[in-house]
Amino acid sequence: MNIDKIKKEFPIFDEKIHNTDLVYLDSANSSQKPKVVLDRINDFYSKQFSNVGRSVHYLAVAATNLYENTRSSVQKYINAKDKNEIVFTKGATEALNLVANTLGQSILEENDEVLITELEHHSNYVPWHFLRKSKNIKIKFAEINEDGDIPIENIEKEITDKTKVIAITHLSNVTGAVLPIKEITQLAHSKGIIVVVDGCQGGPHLKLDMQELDCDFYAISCHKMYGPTGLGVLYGKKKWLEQLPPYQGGGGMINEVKKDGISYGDLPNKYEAGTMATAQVIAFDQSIKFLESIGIEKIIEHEKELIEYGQEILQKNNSVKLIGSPKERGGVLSFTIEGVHPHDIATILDETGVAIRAGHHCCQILHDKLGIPASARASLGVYNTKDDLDKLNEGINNCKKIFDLK
Amino acid sequence: MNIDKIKKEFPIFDEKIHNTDLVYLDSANSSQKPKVVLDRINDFYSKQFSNVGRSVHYLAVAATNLYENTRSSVQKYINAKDKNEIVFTKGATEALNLVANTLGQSILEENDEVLITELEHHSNYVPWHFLRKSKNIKIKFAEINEDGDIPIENIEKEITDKTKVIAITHLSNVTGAVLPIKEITQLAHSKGIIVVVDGCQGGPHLKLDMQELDCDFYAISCHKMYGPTGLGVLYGKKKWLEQLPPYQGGGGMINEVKKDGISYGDLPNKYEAGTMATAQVIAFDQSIKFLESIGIEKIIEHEKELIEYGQEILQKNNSVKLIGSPKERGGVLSFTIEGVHPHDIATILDETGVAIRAGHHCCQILHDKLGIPASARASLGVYNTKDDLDKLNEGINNCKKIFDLK
Amino acid sequence: MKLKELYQEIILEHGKNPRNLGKTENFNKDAKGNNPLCGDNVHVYLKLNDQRKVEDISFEGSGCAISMASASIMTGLIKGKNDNEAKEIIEDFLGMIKENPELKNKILNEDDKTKLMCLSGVKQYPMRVKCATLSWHTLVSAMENDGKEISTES
Amino acid sequence: MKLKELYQEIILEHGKNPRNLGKTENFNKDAKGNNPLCGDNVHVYLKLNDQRKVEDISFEGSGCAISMASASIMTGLIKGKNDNEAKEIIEDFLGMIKENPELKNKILNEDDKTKLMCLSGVKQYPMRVKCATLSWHTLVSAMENDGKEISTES
Ligand SMILES: Cc1ncc(COP(=O)(O)O)c(C=O)c1O
Ligand SMILES: Cc1ncc(COP(=O)(O)O)c(C=O)c1O
Repeated sequence: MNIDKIKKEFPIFDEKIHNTDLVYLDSANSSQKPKVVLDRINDFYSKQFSNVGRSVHYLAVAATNLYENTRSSVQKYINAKDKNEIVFTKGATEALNLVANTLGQSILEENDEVLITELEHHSNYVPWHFLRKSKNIKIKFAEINEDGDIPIENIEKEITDKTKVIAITHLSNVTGAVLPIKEITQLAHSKGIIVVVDGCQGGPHLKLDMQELDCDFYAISCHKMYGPTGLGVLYGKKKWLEQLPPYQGGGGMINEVKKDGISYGDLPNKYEAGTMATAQVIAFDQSIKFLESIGIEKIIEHEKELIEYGQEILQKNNSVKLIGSPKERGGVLSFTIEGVHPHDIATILDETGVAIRAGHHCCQILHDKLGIPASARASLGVYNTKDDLDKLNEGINNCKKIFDLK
Repeated sequence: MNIDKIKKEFPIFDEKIHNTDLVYLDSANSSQKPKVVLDRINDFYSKQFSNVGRSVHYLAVAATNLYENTRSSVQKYINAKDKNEIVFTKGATEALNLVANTLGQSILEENDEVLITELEHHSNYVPWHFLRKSKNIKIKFAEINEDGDIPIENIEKEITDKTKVIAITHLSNVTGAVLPIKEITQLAHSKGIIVVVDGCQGGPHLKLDMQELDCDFYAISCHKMYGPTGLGVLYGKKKWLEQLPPYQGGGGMINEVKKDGISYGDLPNKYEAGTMATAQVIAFDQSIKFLESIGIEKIIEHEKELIEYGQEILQKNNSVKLIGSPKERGGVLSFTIEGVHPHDIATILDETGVAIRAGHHCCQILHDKLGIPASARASLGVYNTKDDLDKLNEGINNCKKIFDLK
Repeated sequence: MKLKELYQEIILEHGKNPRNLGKTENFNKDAKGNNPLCGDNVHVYLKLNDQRKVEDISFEGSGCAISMASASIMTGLIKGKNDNEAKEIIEDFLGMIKENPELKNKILNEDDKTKLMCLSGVKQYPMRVKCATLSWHTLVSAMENDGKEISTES
Repeated sequence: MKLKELYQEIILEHGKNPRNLGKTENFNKDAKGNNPLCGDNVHVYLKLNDQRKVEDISFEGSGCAISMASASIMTGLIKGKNDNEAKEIIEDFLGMIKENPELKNKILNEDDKTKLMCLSGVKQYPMRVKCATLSWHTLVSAMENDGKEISTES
């Protein structure tokens, strides 16, 4: 895997930040975009633009076909059984809201339990909290172990006969822990429990195979997968998407509209109300092609090497404390430096062009549990190198110097 | 106003459709995009990309500032009192769902009435229908008169002491009727009724002044305003946005997250859960600058001239029947040809590069009322000319020839 | 010019004067079809006798020339066939519209096939394919009489 | 190098050993502040006597060097002032951080002003301004004692 060549496909790396090269270690937040994706957006708008699905003129037909092509590409990329199991949303957060809301409307009842984990991002907690407020469901939290992992026993332990949904991340955006979704799904399904997976970090870092995972829902964030902002994908098993009520109402999702009643359209229209993010959907096809051109196996291997290298140098660095040591870690290295607050770390690193994120990374429950208000996080993309991690380490040493630490 | 020059700013018009020039008369569906907008998208992704609001590194700071700049630009463009009254959504449809849903959660009660009109787009009916199903509210329809207008009397007539909300379009996407929002708001507010305006067609065609209109909510569709797809704006009076509950939950919209409870962030974060359509928001600033560079007064004048010309030639054309003759018509000419179905019209026009839309335009209630299953619609943008309307007329004549009409 | 292939004489003529329009008396099977994007709709009525032969068939609805012609021609050809023959013709027609260059069934005579082939012009108009097929899908549904409303989006 | 201006000796020293950390005994006013994006939080406690003089002031909380130093310096300067003086100092400080090149108040002596000006380095770090101002906004809220939780997002 030729990283130099790959890096050249990303125009941003031609830019200088504070007069130095950009060392982008914030891909878990959002990834950079390869030129093919930008070109596709530009080409579509400047040569082919039209709204999809609604007009019969030439441009509209072409746009509709391009739009549906991406649906097919996504279906193939994540190995979904049916094209209509792919719903485009404005982001993973909306996808998770859609699932919680429609399950809440139709399936969940007072005192039913939704089991999430201490690793969950706010986007996989707040939507369930809404149901706690409106429908009086209960939310339980499967605990992390000392490695920052969620062993399946910790999930099993919390299941009761009231548990209706397990909503769980595929890959923690803080500890990097990869959770055993397939096993969790087997366990859950044996008890009739629905499994909702937050695949935001799974999307860019793991091989996605819906039929293998067998989960009921899987939420993807396209902007973390080298795609445009303002787009997400919800995978949902056909039986659910057919059975659940619609989420948003408007143009395109209806069948027949009368003054006294409305019937809704079939999949996938039912969940795509209003004008969709047409250009973004069409461009996302190129993100998938980009990922396929490298091969997710290669990406996983590359990132694994980097993670191991990163763990090694950070563990050797005094005062640095890595967060978690999960059995399988993907894409993310979070840490603290004793005596330096994460925000100060981020500001100091930024001065040498090293972009990381500091804060609770939308995982306040986890940070509370760890007893820290915030952490610093370096996260990887396909364009990162060992050199980037060396620069991270240098930046950390600079922090220590400024704060007069050993 | 130099249309030739303006047209040159839109790359799409360099393209050939079926080997002829594109005559784009489908802007009510979605407008074409000027080069400045495309360049901004491209520049942002290739030189400045980062997620907003979450990291403290250089790119993130810059992106956050750009993002908030657009909010200020929108505020100024629509003359909202406060920057925090501007919420970005994925589209006007989402904006209307947000309003209906949050009013439904907190204010509307069983048997309360929501008054809409027979002109409404499905996006301003289905979200209220959801509340009819879930909360047993009533929906009433103010009737059109024979001109396709909704005179204020027809609204007044339907108001009862159960009426809590009037949800109404600013400009009909079928008859082109411009509704007297300011007067309707005065009437409504005198009775304590909330006014929600579907501003999808108002956005591109009318001067927007929220403080003048005084409505409580106004929904805008950015892709119809020469902006990117996947973006909408909800204007909401601060008192409402502060009081209403959040709509979607996730990262960025919270204040404090604990296992047993969650408090939500202040405006505007409260309504912007998850990663937003960053690039689209940032690029939309250029759409506004583009509109400002011409001036909405000039655009209104230009479109008025075109509408008058279009009405004139279509009225002269035998067998053509214009839909509605509202007192004030903006941007839209819908029509039927006796003996030719709208779909056939659209297909035949397309062959000569004339792009119009055929169907019910997401206004099935209106079409039912008019006793027609569908209509043909030519809609205008800032780049259209009288020549375009002549080509429309020629295309219509071609339809008549093929269908052997006089 | 493609338009000529789409709007052939016979299409225009059937579109203008559709045969079998109305509601068959004593129908025993029926189904509704609907194209939510454009508002076209069709209602197919069928009288299937004990030998499962289509004794009578008709349709109501409104739509473009293509959809009216397609329903008109369809009802004309299906009348008098038994349900297996009808199914074969339907399948053959849908296959032709989708991808096959020609009709393959041995039930229709050459004249009838020529009539049907007139609808093949829509192949060059992907957005219009639904217009040509809506009544056919609805007929399938009527024959199965599963009561489910057909939408061309499925 | 801008970083040197941000992380001046005195900031680092106050950040490491914040003064007035803890919960003042017998406080009669207090407020919480919170930066939802990064998780920083502060709780300011105030003992205002009958003459509306700040008899004691302290804070609890966690945050970066900038926010801890800011709270530490702030509490040191505000102690002993009456509420009008305190308000003037706060306004002056926030104005300086926002746009003014210097402090204008006539209440603080030059030494104290120099201490405060050490925080002006954040002006070059827009994302860090909130760190420097959170405790000050919280103090305002405590003095008004309106019980509203302050978030730097407002
Ligand atoms: C009047 C009107 N309302 C609502 C909409 C829906 O807007 P969008 O599809 O951008 O969400 C449209 C456009 O389709 C419209 O014309
Ligand atoms: C694990 C996880 N879940 C959910 C999200 C939310 O995704 P988005 O902001 O794209 O909606 C993120 C990213 O912020 C994430 O890392």
